[in-house]
Amino acid sequence: MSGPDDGRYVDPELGLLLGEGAAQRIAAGEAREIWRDVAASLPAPGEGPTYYDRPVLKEPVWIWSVPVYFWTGGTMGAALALGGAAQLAGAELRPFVRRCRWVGAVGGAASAALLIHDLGRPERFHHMLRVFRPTSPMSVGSWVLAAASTLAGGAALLGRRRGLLRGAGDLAGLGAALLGLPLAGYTAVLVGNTAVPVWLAARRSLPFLFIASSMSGAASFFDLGSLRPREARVVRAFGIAGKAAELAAIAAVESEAGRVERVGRPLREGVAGALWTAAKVLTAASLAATLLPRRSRRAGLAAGLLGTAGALALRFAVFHAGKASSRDPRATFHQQRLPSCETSTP
Amino acid sequence: MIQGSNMAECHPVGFRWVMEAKARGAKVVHVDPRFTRTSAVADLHVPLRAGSDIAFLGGLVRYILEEDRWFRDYVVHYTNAAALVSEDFRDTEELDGLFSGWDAESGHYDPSSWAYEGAPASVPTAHRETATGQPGPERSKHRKPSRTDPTLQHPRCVFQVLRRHFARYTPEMVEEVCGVPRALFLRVAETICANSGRERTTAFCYAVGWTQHTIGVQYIRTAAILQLLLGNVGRPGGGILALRGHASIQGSTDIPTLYNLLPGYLPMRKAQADGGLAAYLERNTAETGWWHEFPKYAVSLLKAWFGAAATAVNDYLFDALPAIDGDHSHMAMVAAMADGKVKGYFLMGENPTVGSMHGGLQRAALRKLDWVVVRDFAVTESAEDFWREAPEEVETEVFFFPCAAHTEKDGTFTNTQRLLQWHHKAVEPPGDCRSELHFMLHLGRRLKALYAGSTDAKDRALQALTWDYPTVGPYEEPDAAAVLAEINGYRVADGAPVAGFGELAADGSTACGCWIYSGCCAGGENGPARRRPAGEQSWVAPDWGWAWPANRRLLYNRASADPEGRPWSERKRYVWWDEAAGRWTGHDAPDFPVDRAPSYRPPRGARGVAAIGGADPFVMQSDGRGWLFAPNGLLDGPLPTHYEPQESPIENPLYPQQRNPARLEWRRRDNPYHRAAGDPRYPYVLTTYRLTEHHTAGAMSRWLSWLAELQPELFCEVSPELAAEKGLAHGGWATISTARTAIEARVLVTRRLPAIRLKGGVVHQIGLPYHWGSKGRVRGDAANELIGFVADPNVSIQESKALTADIAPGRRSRSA
Amino acid sequence: MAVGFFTDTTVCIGCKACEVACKEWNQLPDDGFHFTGMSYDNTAALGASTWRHVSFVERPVALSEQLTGLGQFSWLMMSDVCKHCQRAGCLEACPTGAILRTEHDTVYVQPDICNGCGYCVTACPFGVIDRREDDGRAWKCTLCYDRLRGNLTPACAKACPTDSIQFGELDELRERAARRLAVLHERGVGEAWLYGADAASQPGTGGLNAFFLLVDKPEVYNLPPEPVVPTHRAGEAWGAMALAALGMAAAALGSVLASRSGRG
Amino acid sequence: MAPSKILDALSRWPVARQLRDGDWTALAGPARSPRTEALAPRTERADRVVRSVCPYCAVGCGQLVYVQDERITDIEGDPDSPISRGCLCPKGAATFQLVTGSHRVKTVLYRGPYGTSWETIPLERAMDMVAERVKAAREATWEERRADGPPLHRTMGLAHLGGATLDDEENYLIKKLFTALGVVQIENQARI
Repeated sequence: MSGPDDGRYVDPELGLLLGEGAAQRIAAGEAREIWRDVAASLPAPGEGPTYYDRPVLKEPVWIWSVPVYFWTGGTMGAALALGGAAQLAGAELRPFVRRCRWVGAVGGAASAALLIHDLGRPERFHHMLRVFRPTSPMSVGSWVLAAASTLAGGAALLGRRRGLLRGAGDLAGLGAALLGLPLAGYTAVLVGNTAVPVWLAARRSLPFLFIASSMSGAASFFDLGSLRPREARVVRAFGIAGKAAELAAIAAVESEAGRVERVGRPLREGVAGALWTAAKVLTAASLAATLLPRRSRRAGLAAGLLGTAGALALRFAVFHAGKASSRDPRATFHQQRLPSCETSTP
Repeated sequence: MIQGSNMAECHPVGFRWVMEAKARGAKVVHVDPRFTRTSAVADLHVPLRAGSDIAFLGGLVRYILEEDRWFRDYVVHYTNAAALVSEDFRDTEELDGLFSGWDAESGHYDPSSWAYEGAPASVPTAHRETATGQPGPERSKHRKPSRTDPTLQHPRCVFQVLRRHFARYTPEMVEEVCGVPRALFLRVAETICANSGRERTTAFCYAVGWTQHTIGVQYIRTAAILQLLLGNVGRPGGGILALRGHASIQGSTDIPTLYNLLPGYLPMRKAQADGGLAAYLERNTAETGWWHEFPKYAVSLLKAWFGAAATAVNDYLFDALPAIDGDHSHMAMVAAMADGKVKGYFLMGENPTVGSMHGGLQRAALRKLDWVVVRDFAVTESAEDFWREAPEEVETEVFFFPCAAHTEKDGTFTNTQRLLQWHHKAVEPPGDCRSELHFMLHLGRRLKALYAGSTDAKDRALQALTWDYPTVGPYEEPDAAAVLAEINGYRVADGAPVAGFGELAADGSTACGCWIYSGCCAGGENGPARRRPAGEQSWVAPDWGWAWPANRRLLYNRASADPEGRPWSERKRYVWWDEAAGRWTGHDAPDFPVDRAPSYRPPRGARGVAAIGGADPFVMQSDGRGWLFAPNGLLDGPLPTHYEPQESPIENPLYPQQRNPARLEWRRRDNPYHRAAGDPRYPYVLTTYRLTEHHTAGAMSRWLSWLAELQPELFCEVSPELAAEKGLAHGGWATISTARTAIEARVLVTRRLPAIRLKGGVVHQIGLPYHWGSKGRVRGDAANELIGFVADPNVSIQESKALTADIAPGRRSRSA
Repeated sequence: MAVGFFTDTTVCIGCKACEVACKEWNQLPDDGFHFTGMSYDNTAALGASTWRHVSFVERPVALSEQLTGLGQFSWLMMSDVCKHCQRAGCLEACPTGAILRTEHDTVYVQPDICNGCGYCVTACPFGVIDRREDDGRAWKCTLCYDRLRGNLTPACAKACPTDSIQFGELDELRERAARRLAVLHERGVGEAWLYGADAASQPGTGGLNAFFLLVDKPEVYNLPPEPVVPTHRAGEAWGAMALAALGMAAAALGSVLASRSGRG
Repeated sequence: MAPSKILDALSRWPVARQLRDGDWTALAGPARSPRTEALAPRTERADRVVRSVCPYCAVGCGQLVYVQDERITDIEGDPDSPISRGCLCPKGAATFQLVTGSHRVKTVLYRGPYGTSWETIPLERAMDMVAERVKAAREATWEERRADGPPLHRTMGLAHLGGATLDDEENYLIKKLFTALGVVQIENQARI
């Protein structure tokens, strides 16, 4: 426990470390540097007071795998929903249904891997299903993801069977499809359910954005493969709806977040701003490619690539906007100082 | 009133009670050059120029006298206001800032003209009493003045002398000297006057912000005059509290590891005035007052040290004691070391190259030694820096002994209120770590063995020394309780502990290691170890630890009652005369002969304690009175006078005499001073201080990550004005230089260190905490490198709270 | 029994005894040795290893009850800590049940359960709880849950020399705070006010078990002016999601149906 | 795994507890782990508690030192002290690190003349070396009388400077032994 370089510097021969924080692991080398730069002596004037312009919130600790999961989870969710719908259409779309189920199954596995990779203590991933806590979108989401992946997997495996097993498979497929709906959108609720100003501000429009982007993502994913004509028609329609909705949702998010200048800022500036614009352009381009009258294989591929890139860029944009927003104390202060929520506070 | 102290930062838990008082309506006034964490919660904060406190306090004295706000009954009966001073006395008013008796040749005062009328001259009992080189009476001739004037009208009575002396300390003068606006000054004056008298009291708290000056003792004297005039001494909620900085620094003064004292404030043997024990006792035994008891304490000490070998016939081996013949205090000692006069040096838990003054000279001195012993937790700057630079040139041998922590040994600390508290051993010390008690005992055993066969007279004391302390535990640790028992004192016949100094005798029948501690083990009980919970006893808490003398918590507490022995007021009831029982009683042990009626008047020619009247509370004084005017005891004047610090950017606005004439200087090439006021080389005032997060030289705090992270780097505090003037960047580096050397520090620009506006212009001040050094988990330059050897004449304490410096952006060039 | 802290910043002397007592009792590591230039605050913020943090504010405004030669100036100090909110963002966000509400009505992170998902970090409107990267788990003030189990006062409150940090039963603390506030207003310190003392004054959190007496805007101390526990508004988000999901379902069915009419 | 075992494991699964207790939020009870249930202050496991006094400033705050397996596990304020009522300042609160810190040196170190580094030497030998050097210095610098007559009976070749965290008993032995040796240059932080 104790040692020469653990930040407690206690000689084990002389003292015992038994406190609640004694088990806190410290990387070798010097203790974590929380603050390097020298601040101004007095709080900076203008735009209201802050504490030496220090952030009031802690920056989200999530890494790249989380926004990637937003995409995989969304894509599989939309794919499962589409597969469920296709299931109702009868034999013609049967291969497409199986394809959707496999996307769900593989996507589920990938999603789980991405999430576990982000954990501070990956070996404790199973604690995610330790309790069911409805107040926590992450808890709800974990159960949904687990169930959806399992059903999708089962449905995929039973996809070619006949008789009873096939029935079971279809049932699982429908279940997965139903779970696919929240799976595609709960991640928006998850980020909206935080203290991060830009996410909090956009909590009503973000679900629309994420689900629309999931549709677009799924459609674009299928665009990458080769499709039978009818399958292509399904995917095209689904994609057009998704991409159009996504563009609309983007505008909605901007207006919702933009109500407080400081809060909307990350969507206009820096890395997040750039990604946000990229997402818009890519999605629009993908939509255009899809709408091209003469549907060529190459156009389909282009639409798929643009759409996928757009969906990914969007998730990363939202992710980084949150990080930037949490670093800006004034975003929090201004958001809470809206006339609407003025109270006794001086 | 807190001045010369940053109590909230340096004594946070002591400050708990200040905040408690504030919650109950007390006003907290903080007078300090800086706006500190103490100022932050004070009702009134008064920034003043570092080194100008006497002018400020003098202004308050004048205000109280001129506005007639003094406590008449108290002043007339309990102070020497009515005493008539010798006709030969001349004040600074008449002699341009000097008192009568100044000898420019020797650079000393002859204090004989300061005596009471009719009282013979005596050399000061201050620590350099032998500096004048003249043998003579010390306390022996102290006695009451032959004439007094209770109407306080006589031109030569102390009260009138006082009034004349402070006449020029007007609010305008305060503004000119201290830079304190008249209105703010008057606010302070009104506040303390309004909170003094029968119903209320004002307390003064000070620390090294007052002592570390070339006129430090007189700072405290001024406060004493103020408190006596307001009737705030010897009463609950009053007094002048020295906030001392180390766990047992009071103990190391009471049981002095100081060159000029023997335990219990008995003077050391003096070479010039030698004449054996008889002469020593004669000189130090006061005719009247408590010091008449002197022989009992001196002889009992000799018995404690030399045991059976000490007999009346051989003067209890008094002649075996070494004699002093001048100033051998810290700086004198280090100067002698630097001159190659010292061979061996013991540093026990002390780190002078960081904690003392002028690190450069300290290191030079260490390089001249044959050997040095350092005892501490870890290797200190003092143990290494002086040879690390050029090992091949430094012959000095260095022994580093790891010490035991307070949790690894039994023993007593004496805290700042004279309270002895026993700390119990919790665990055995690790490895070769040992207590100083262990080190001294076993070093003594070895030396006794080395000298066993000697017949040389010089070795007699060592051979006779009682040293057979019992040891305990696997490491033969001496039993601290046995040492404490010797300090308490015992009857030689049966070794039974004495109940207190009252039982000590001058005939060799008792032994006592320190008379003021006598009684701490009365009845064999370890008084300092007493721990009755606060909740289970009175607010005075007499059953927690043991306070010297006689477990008395408030000194001179007879003054808490009026001359007739009745409490001045119900609110301030503390100790009073119980007519029925015919004795003094109250919340505390009365600091007075317990059965002496207030009406008692000593017969003519009464001697010793019998000469103390029933209404004379200050029993240690020859006249039982509080001294507004000090007829003896001081080397730099009977009254406080404002002098500028050794290094000051301005000229003394009060007198032509710039500095304390009697200050101690070390004029040597390796200790340059910056003299001329207005010399552009060092235009700013520098002051040094502590932070809550660190402890003195840092050896006990810079290794501790939990403290080091709170104040990781040395910084200097400067005002925005000075930062702009010199182009200092907040958070950047600055180099601060004095006549001695230069150091570097990070810049903290803050309004908390204001530029002081005087009539002459603006004086900028630079603030530096002094906790850093080259060792530890966090390191940095040591502020004390900048400070020179120069001291107050009475106590030889250096001046580190006000000196001149320059500051420039950027890091220093020279290597550490 | 609900317990908490009442931190009266008007008597804080910024000694940081609370910071050290907390690190000593909980045996937390240092956060590195860095001169920040933020007055006397060199630990900068609450974090995974700093569960008490004293902020220092040098402001060009005088305190009502204080007169200083510096004129318009005062130095504010505040010992910050986890608020143990009545509606706690971290608690409601935690998916593993590592964070829970104790029998003392405090919010506690179980170090043996936390898997470091990091969701609580984003959910705390006060920026208190944090994940220590080299440890992988989220940490914050436990309100000395272990000491409470032994009827001991939390380390910080016990050490505090001036009783700026007061520990006790919540209702009793609120009364004390109200009395103190009245005294200050009486003395003319009109700027004094209570932050998060109850649900009425801070509906967003339902009130704080660790509340404060301040003399300036919350922003000055780096406190959010109107903190709201995120789940307060989760309903809106879930609703929006349901609507969007239905839209997707419709789109899916629609595209499938439409595809039938299309020509091969 | 036997079915009973599986059932047992299942029943310990917090979700199962949720269903059993009908707790749909899982914000408290069911989420508790066995470790949490067993949580208690470490001071309850101490073998002994020792009363001490803070070694930093002169206020003299009371401290309680908790010892377990002959090692210190905690040092905090003593609530019984009328001086401190259980409070400590940051330094006092850090005492645990002061006395148990890895910075503490546990062996005697010696640096010889012109030496460039420290070497470890045994305590007993070091004590002997110091005693011999004290004697040598004393012999070489003894002053019996001053040129103009007065007796000095001392050595100016030895000096001592003590810190002010030494116990009274330690100061007493320092003053007693050094004075008996004729050392007068005995000084202390008390003057600084």
